[in-house]
Amino acid sequence: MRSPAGSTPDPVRTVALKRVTIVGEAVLESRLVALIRAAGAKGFTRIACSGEGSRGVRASDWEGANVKLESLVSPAVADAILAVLARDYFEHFAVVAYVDEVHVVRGDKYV
Amino acid sequence: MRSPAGSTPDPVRTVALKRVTIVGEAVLESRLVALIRAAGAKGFTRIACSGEGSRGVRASDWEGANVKLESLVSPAVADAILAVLARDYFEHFAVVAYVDEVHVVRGDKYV
Amino acid sequence: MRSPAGSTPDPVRTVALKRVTIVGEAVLESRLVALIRAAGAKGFTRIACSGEGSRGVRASDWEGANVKLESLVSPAVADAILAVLARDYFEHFAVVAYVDEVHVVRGDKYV
Amino acid sequence: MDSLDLVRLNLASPMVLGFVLGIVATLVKSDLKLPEALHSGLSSYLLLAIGLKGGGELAQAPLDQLSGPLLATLAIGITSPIWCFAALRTFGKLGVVDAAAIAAHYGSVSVVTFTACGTFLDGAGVGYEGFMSALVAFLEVPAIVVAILLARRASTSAAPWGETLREVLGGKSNLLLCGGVAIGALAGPSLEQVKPFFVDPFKGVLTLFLIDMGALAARRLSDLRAAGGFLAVFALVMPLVNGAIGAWLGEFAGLSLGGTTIFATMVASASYIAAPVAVRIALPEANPALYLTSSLAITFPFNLTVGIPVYHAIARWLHA
Amino acid sequence: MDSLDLVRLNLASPMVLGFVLGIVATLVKSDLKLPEALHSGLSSYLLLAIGLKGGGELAQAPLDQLSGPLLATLAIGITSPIWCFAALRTFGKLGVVDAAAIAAHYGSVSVVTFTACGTFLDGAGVGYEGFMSALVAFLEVPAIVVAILLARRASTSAAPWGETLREVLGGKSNLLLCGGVAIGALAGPSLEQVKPFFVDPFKGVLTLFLIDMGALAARRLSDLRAAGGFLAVFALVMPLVNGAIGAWLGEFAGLSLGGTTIFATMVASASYIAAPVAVRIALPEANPALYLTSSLAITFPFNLTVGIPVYHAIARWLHA
Amino acid sequence: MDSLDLVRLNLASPMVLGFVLGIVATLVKSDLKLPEALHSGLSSYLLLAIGLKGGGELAQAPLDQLSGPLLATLAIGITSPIWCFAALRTFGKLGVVDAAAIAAHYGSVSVVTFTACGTFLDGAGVGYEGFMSALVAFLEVPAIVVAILLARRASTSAAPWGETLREVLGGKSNLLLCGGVAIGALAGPSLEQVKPFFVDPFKGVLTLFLIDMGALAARRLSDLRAAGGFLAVFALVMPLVNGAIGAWLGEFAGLSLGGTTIFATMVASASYIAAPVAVRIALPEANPALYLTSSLAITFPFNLTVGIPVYHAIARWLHA
Ligand SMILES: Nc1ncnc2c1ncn2[C@@H]1O[C@H](COP(=O)(O)O)[C@@H](O)[C@H]1O
Ligand SMILES: Nc1ncnc2c1ncn2[C@@H]1O[C@H](COP(=O)(O)O)[C@@H](O)[C@H]1O
Ligand SMILES: Nc1ncnc2c1ncn2[C@@H]1O[C@H](COP(=O)(O)O)[C@@H](O)[C@H]1O
Ligand code: NA
Ligand code: NA
Ligand code: NA
Repeated sequence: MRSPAGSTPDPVRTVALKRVTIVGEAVLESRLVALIRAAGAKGFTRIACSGEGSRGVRASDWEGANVKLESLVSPAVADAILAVLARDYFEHFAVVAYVDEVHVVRGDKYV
Repeated sequence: MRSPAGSTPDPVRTVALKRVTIVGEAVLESRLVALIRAAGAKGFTRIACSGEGSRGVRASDWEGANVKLESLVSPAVADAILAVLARDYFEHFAVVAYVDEVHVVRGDKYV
Repeated sequence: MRSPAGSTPDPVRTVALKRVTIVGEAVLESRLVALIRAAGAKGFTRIACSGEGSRGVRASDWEGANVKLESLVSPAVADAILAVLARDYFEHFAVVAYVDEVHVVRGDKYV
Repeated sequence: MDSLDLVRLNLASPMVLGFVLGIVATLVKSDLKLPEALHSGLSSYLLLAIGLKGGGELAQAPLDQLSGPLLATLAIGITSPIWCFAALRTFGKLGVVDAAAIAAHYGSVSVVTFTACGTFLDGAGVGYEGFMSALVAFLEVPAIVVAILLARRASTSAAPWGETLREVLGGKSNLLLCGGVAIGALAGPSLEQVKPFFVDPFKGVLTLFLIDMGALAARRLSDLRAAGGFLAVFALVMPLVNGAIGAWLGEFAGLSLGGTTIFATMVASASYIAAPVAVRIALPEANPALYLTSSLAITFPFNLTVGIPVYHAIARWLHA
Repeated sequence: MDSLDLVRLNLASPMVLGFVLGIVATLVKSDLKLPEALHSGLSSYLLLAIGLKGGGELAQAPLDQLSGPLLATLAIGITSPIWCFAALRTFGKLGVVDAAAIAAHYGSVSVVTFTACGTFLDGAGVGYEGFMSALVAFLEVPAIVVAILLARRASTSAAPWGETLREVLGGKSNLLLCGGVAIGALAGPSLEQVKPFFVDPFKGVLTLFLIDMGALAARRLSDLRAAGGFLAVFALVMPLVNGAIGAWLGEFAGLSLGGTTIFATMVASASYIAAPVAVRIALPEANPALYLTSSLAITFPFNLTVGIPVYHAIARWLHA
Repeated sequence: MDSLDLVRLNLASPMVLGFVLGIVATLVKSDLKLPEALHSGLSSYLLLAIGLKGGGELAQAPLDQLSGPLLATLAIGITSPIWCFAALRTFGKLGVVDAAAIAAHYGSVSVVTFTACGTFLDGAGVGYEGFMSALVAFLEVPAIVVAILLARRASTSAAPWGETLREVLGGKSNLLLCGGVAIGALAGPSLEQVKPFFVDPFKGVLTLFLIDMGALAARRLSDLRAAGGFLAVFALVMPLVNGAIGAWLGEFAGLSLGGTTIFATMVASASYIAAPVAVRIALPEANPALYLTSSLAITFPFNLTVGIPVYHAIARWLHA
């Protein structure tokens, strides 16, 4: 906020990171957060959401519908998150997970 | 949740899928969901949002602002969703739609 | 909505654009929106969210947690947004920003 | 009390002052808007509370006292969109679809304006028929249906007729209003059990809601230019015309002084809850900047501050 | 009043009518669901209000009057999931985990059904022990724990036992209910200060909440086929069996006519707030379509409309 | 009542017990936090209700009775951040910006602490001047402005002065508080219409809100180590110093025993609604862990439980 208005700042270097996205039942929230942390993620963003899928089952409407977690991580951490998810959650819970690549400002902070 | 803590699970195979994202007026929600379903999507995730664009018109603040729908689908279904959207909604409604690619755990479930 | 049900619409041409995503403290919302606008973005989508990171500080729980802003822009505008962000916000505020590419229906509207 | 006193009384009510606070906040670039979930919850509360009250009184009102006002409500609901439409086409040179969209709003009723009128009368110590709340439920829908019918031949992208009807009748506000009337009418004396929630705090909730409405209306003010001069005039004059007609018709239908005032206010008010949603779906090519700006940013504040005392003055004059 | 009158009285209460409105709205494809934040807020309000009331009365009740009902509550909380489980295994041929999951729901208690019963008795002019609200807090948890214990040997993916207990005891609904009881018991006369918020509007809030519950329950109806015929019968018969046992036990424990009715209703009701969350975590392979559809879409509406007057009739017969 | 009785009375109030429930829930890793939309809605309600009450009484208070307390409020609002700043610099060796940020919080006022004090006095049967609520509106802003002025010469990234002022004056909490005062003062007798919403349920709403505050405060406890030992001492001692000064000044300004108690509590309390937002924008390099932990996690619970009865004891001693 200090710089004189109108001055053009220098271009920014970004780092390519994996973004892991998990959408799951809201009752799982604290467990999924613990999982992400344990796998080595430095942070995450949480968004309330709802949805429909092939199973469509929800534990309870009282605890809310779904939660979407997004975490910027290194490829290795991304693999670790997905592996634990696939092993422990996919069989019995309504969970969707995927990965893509984004270019992050000051990305080295997150790996 | 069964596995002994600390054991390393196997790496996970992912499938490349299209993620179709639609942001539109909240009054359209049920119609957009029907459209996605009709085009062949197996599921979707719904997020409440708001926004500004070039038109900035909203039907009513009473029914909420915007809704964001995300659906993981095959390329063919993605094309079908966008085509119907472009034909029926883009002229008169505040709608934004785009596609990118993500790598989905157990992705074959969604095609 | 006019077309006879069942007719197949023409395939849709999309334009590759940058999607800039900013996650930051909710108190910054109006400032970040102004920044995006000033850098030349034609619109944006706003989503309420929360999260944890390395700093974990929040100005106040009364004004809400975090806000996620997504804007579809040309590569030049994306660079401009990130540069101003890096210069004015990264030092003192809890902000995450990244870019990826998406294929937008009627994408020329947004550049 | 003379008319000026009544205007002053109205302007100094917590509800109108709350509305002004919302406007001021938006003008100083601050934001008093409630979270969306609360706005929606308070709307539901207000609609349901009005319905419950109307239903409870409806069940007790003798049919012969009721039939006149009910017929008057249906008659004005069907006819007023037609003359609004004609005025917009003739004097404003608006296109068919835009004219019909605006007519749907002015033919329907604003629930909050209705409520503010009841509060005004309570403050002024003027009684009115309890079943007026139920008439709101009957005035909301017909005008929207008539106006959409007027536009359909001109619209190239109107939604299918069945879908439109479902949208209008099955809309949240109509369901809550009519559902409330039904519950109120069926519940009988057990309605007393819910009074401490639906009746006592009602005016306070309305005050909070009006702060929010003020913030919303003020945001629409920037669209005024888009709406144009004719529409601004229309949004000020049409309520007066409709209000006068409403007062005359209410008096004719046998309503009391207070009932006539409320009836005039209902007719003069323009919907901004039910109508916009229905019109958006049924007539997507109509420009929302036109119908929302005129009904929400001009007519609503006008009625809230000046209109209601004026309609009361007309009603008094007719009753004298 | 004879039994039919009581059914009629119950069906015409604003709460039950509100529930019906929610169902109707969903059936006509409209949506009266409250925003999630409000649903959660209203739930918290109801739980806390019930707890406060129970705690306040608990503090004043003489221990000898209390001990009987308290023991009865714990006894039925521990035993009823066992016979529910046995019935589901024997007659329904359900798997161990699914049977235990359903037993957890029917052994626990539905807070809203409990509340509706209190409202019913108020309407019918029948008094009851004030500390009944506190018993709800004691009935909620034991059955869930017992049922999970029944399933654990069969489950291949049950959560660790410590985590399960934390989930059940530290769950939001249990904390609010027990926390409310504790505050109510400790606050003494200063509880009067919060009555205008937690007592007076309670039944009105419940009406709003039941509209929402109606919408939720109606959505579950589409799962009825998945649940199957046996479960539909179970969801109608088990409440009657549990209600009769509860009435007998309540009478035996020395409760008044009203208290016996409430106790029977508590036993007959099936949880759909606390139990589903705990079961989802503790027994993830249990099918939610089975336990949620039966408790929320069948048993809850049944108890709300027909069950409560029936349990009252049983209680009257026992008391005569 | 002696002082210990008063502490006991205060600790057993539903509000303080609710706060404890929120803390306990967080400590057992459960979560009683309200949805954000509700937290924000309840805050708005409380601020508006306080403003309305203060404004209504302001309009009736004779000017000569008012001028003393008003001047005292402004005087303490301008001076107290200066001595807080000096203490933090001298004894705590904090940097200019962090010291100023904390001083802004301790110079301003906590609306919830103020309210809890009113509830305490009501419970103890001690009367107080109705216009105290209006003084809150005058105490909130000056300290924040003074503290930011103190820091600006040292800050390298302070926001422009105009923007800072807009942030402080146009902040949601200031607008609701001052807007409420204005509406209350202008509305006159029609304020009665909204009493069942803004006055009667007030203390119950506060109880619900304090559960939420307890959950929030407990989350901050983990930051205590980051804040360090000096700040913990400061957050316990400064309120006592400010409270004593406030009691003396209130007495001097001619307030009653109850009014003096409230005035002392206002001065002793630290803002955690208005100040954090303003400071975050105006002094971004100040560390939020320092100012939020001290004001929200230490000073607020201290005042709520022990501080208020202590300030009352001081006021009684001065009044004797
Ligand atoms: N194809 C999909 N695209 C996007 N989100 C999905 C999809 N399928 C499922 N989901 C999300 O994952 C949740 C659980 O899905 P399911 O386990 O299939 O019931 C749903 O509620 C949606 O939020
Ligand atoms: N350039 C953009 N980037 C991201 N979202 C946009 C953009 N333009 C529009 N939107 C979203 O689409 C909605 C409708 O846009 P419009 O039709 O241009 O008014 C807005 O409310 C935004 O949520
Ligand atoms: N690795 C990450 N992945 C996703 N979101 C993050 C990450 N780190 C931080 N965030 C988001 O950015 C906000 C501020 O982060 P920080 O400045 O590190 O405290 C957090 O509240 C999260 O919403
Ligand atoms: Na009208
Ligand atoms: Na039971
Ligand atoms: Na202070």
